[in-house]
Amino acid sequence: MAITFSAGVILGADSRTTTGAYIANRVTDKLTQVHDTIWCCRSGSAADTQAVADIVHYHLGMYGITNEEAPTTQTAAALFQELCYDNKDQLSAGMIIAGYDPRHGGSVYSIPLGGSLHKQSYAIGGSGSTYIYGYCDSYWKEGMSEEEGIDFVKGALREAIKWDGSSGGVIRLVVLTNEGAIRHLYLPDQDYKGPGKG
Amino acid sequence: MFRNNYDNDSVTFSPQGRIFQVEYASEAVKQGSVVVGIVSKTHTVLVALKRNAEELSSYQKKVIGIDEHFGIALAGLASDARVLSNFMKQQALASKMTYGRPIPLERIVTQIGDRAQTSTQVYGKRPYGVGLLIAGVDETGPHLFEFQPSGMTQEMIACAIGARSQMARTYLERHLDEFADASRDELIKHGLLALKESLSQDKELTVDNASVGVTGIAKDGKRKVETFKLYDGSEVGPLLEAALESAELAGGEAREGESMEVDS
Amino acid sequence: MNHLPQAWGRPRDDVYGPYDASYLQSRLPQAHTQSPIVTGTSVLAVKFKDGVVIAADNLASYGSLARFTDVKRLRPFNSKSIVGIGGDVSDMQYLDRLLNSLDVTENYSSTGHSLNAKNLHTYLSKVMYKRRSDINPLWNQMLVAGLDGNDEPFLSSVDLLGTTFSSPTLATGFGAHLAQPLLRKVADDESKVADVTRERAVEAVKECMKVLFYRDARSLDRYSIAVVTKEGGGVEGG
Amino acid sequence: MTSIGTGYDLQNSVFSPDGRNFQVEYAVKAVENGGTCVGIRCKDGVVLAVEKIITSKLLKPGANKKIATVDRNVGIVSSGIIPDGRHFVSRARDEAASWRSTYKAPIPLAALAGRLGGYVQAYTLYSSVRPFGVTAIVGGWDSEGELGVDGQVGSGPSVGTGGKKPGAKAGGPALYMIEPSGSYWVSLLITRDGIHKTDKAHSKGYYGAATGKGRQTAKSELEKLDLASGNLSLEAGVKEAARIIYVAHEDSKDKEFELEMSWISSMDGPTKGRHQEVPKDMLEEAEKLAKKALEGEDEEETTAPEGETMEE
Repeated sequence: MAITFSAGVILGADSRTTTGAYIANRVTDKLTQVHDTIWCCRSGSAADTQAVADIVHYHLGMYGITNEEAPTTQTAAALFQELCYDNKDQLSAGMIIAGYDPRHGGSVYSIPLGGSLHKQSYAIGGSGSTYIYGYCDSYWKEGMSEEEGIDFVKGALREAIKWDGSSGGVIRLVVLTNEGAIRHLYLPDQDYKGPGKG
Repeated sequence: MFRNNYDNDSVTFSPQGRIFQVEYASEAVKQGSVVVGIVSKTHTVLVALKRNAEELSSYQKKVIGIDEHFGIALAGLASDARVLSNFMKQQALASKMTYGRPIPLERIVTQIGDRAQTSTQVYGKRPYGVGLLIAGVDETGPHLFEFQPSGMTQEMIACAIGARSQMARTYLERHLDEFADASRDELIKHGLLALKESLSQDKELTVDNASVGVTGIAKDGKRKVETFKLYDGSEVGPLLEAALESAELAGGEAREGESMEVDS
Repeated sequence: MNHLPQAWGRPRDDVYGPYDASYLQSRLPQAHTQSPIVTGTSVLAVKFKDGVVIAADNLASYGSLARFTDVKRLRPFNSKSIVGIGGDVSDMQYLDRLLNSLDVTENYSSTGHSLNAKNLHTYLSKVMYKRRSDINPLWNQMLVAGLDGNDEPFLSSVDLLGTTFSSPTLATGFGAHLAQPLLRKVADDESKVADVTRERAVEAVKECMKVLFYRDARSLDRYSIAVVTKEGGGVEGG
Repeated sequence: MTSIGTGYDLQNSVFSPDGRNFQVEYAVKAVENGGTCVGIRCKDGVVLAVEKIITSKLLKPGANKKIATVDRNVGIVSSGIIPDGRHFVSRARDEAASWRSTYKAPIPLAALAGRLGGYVQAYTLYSSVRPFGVTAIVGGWDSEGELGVDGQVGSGPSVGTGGKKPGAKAGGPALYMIEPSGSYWVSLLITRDGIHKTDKAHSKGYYGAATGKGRQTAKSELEKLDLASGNLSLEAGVKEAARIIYVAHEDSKDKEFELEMSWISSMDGPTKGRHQEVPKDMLEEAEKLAKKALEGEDEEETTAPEGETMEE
């Protein structure tokens, strides 16, 4: 999932990857960087989403070099959308794109299965998301502080992990602001309270 | 053998920044028999002088209807004009097919202009050796365009191209102010008279060598455009008569005047 | 032994019987089987004496999940027409971009040519038919509302097969079953359109949107409504 | 013209022993005879103006536009071989469309100028083509607001996006001039914006640009405007552009001409970020002022010598 807050965006994800009922990886990193302050949350086929993110990562790098200007979140969203839409028959990829740029501030885009593009104030996706629609709708506030934002994301992900068999493991967050990207990690054996930043 | 070193192809500029091959292609237009076009607020006409290679051969086609709402007249290489007119026919049909609308004239003219430009910038191609007048009606009213081998296209009030066309242009410039409000018949008359100016001494306009194409805004409400009508052969007769009659009226006085002067 | 290259590496016929090669030819023409994933439901429209009223709700569903609730499905085109789109949202966005590029090319020259609603509908029907013929349809149903070349109200539909249909009142999706019969009470044939006022048309459409919200399980109570007349068109949220 | 007869000027893509590409220089000659074009980058928009010499009385007045629109926010005007100019515009439109299909947003002016410069330059590289016989002025407005993705739905947070850098500037007016060689920032009147960063993304190109027959006069007039201070408003720019075309026309006074002008303002200005023709009444007003300014100048000139004689 990803949310906008007063100073930018926060991305969050659990860390479970399954093949059927078997947990293939319990410490997966589903938050993928495609440019300095543009990241994405991947859900669906791990292979597909990694491939798509790799391609966008390449294009955004080229964009930054050739235009001598960092790409915006919108540019990234457009590239993701094009790939997901044109190859919808081959792909099983649900992506959330979140980024920060000085011009637009923090933005969140959601690209569900068919390859449509939705601008949102917060976005949730993946198997666990169905269990937290109610939670998110109830507790969502626009323009939250960083601390409130982190609590919201963590709270929502804890619910998803609790009720969804396909979600679990640790909680990873990325906070994107004018200061850059900062990762957070929250472990189940510390009751998702730490170690936090860094 | 060559006039200079810069005129072998259309990808070489002369030191003055000219492209001789394109200029030579314009000469081909001047070899063609004359065609005239005029536009009024409601109508547009094309008038052409047809030539036959020998006494018994048929006359070369000079005016071609492209779509219901427009046609062209050509001066220069007829086979080049055919390539362009086929292209225009395709584009006009494509517009009707995809949008259900007659193709805007400015657009079709731009398209052939762009096509012609390509062959002035690439080695191994030659410029088109034909000039065209494109006349028709669209959403924005009647229009007349001139197309040149360079790819240059211009919207005109009246225009004449081809052999000895300067005389026709002089006529057109002299009567320029009369065209806007001219009726359909008057416009045809002006076209034929302008054409007549460009004839060589031993020639006359006949039903065999004159062609007229007309289109305009339709008078009766429902249909907006008068279908492009080509007058050829015997159909030209009445138009020719009307034009020559009015010319005699005007011309007769002038001649009298001249002889008077001689007498005194 | 068979020396044909086609038989290389295959079991010998004389030992194992003729080789069944049917599976090699089993490739059909490339077909993009797809089905809509994120979808929008009905679009409604009614002609009245000076123009057309058109409406669609703001929901994009993901199966039965009401996934996105702020999706505008009425798309104005050059202030003379409005296209209402139902069906797959990703394809709707593709159409939106297509119309955007069409609008850009149409405005290269400022000499007064512009596509009216009828032209636009013809264009869209060709696009839709081309895509279905490529066995790669755009999974949408559209209503095109606006004015034709004579400034008369124009309303027509296109679907994913390129089928077109025209009527004084039109509705796509669930609305074709629920709303169309109600809308026909306003104007059941072309001759009645002249008697329909703008207010009457707007009221009828709003009433139908309410009925659809009650009875269509993929609908939402927030919708966009637009009126196109000679003076231009405007979309409002509702 | 020492080149003539040496043989190094007969083919494109050939260097002479002293490192010149004559065919490109000859293409420039074609430009130097064209109608004067002027572009001015004002603080809140861009003006383009062109002097159209009337070559025949039979031409339809007011038709035959020479300034073309690319995408919605860019205008191009060029001097030189007119059909070459149309080719250039057509390429610009393709580049803008191609950018849109990839990035789903309008092409930034700097990127467009870069791509067009590359395209024109490619026509100096091969013996199978000739260089473009045009110098084109490309002007436009890069949207200063937030840019969405074409086709996107949804609106994002109702309170607006968080963390926007206060005072962060984006977009604005931009003006470029592309010559037959493909170079597009080398100009006699290039004064780079010293306040902002001078990399490609922050470059807005020229403050003023002029090409065609009257370019020298036009350039010296442009220099008088002190465009670098960023004080000239778009409305005033329109009047200046008209005046400069009239002044530059003085050298070929015997020929009649038509003035064509277009402009692009900011998103909340008169054209809402779009490239449009300057409205008719405004154009006429600007022409009237231009003529008046010229008359004024003439009077000065005629009175001055008289004064001298008086003194004698």
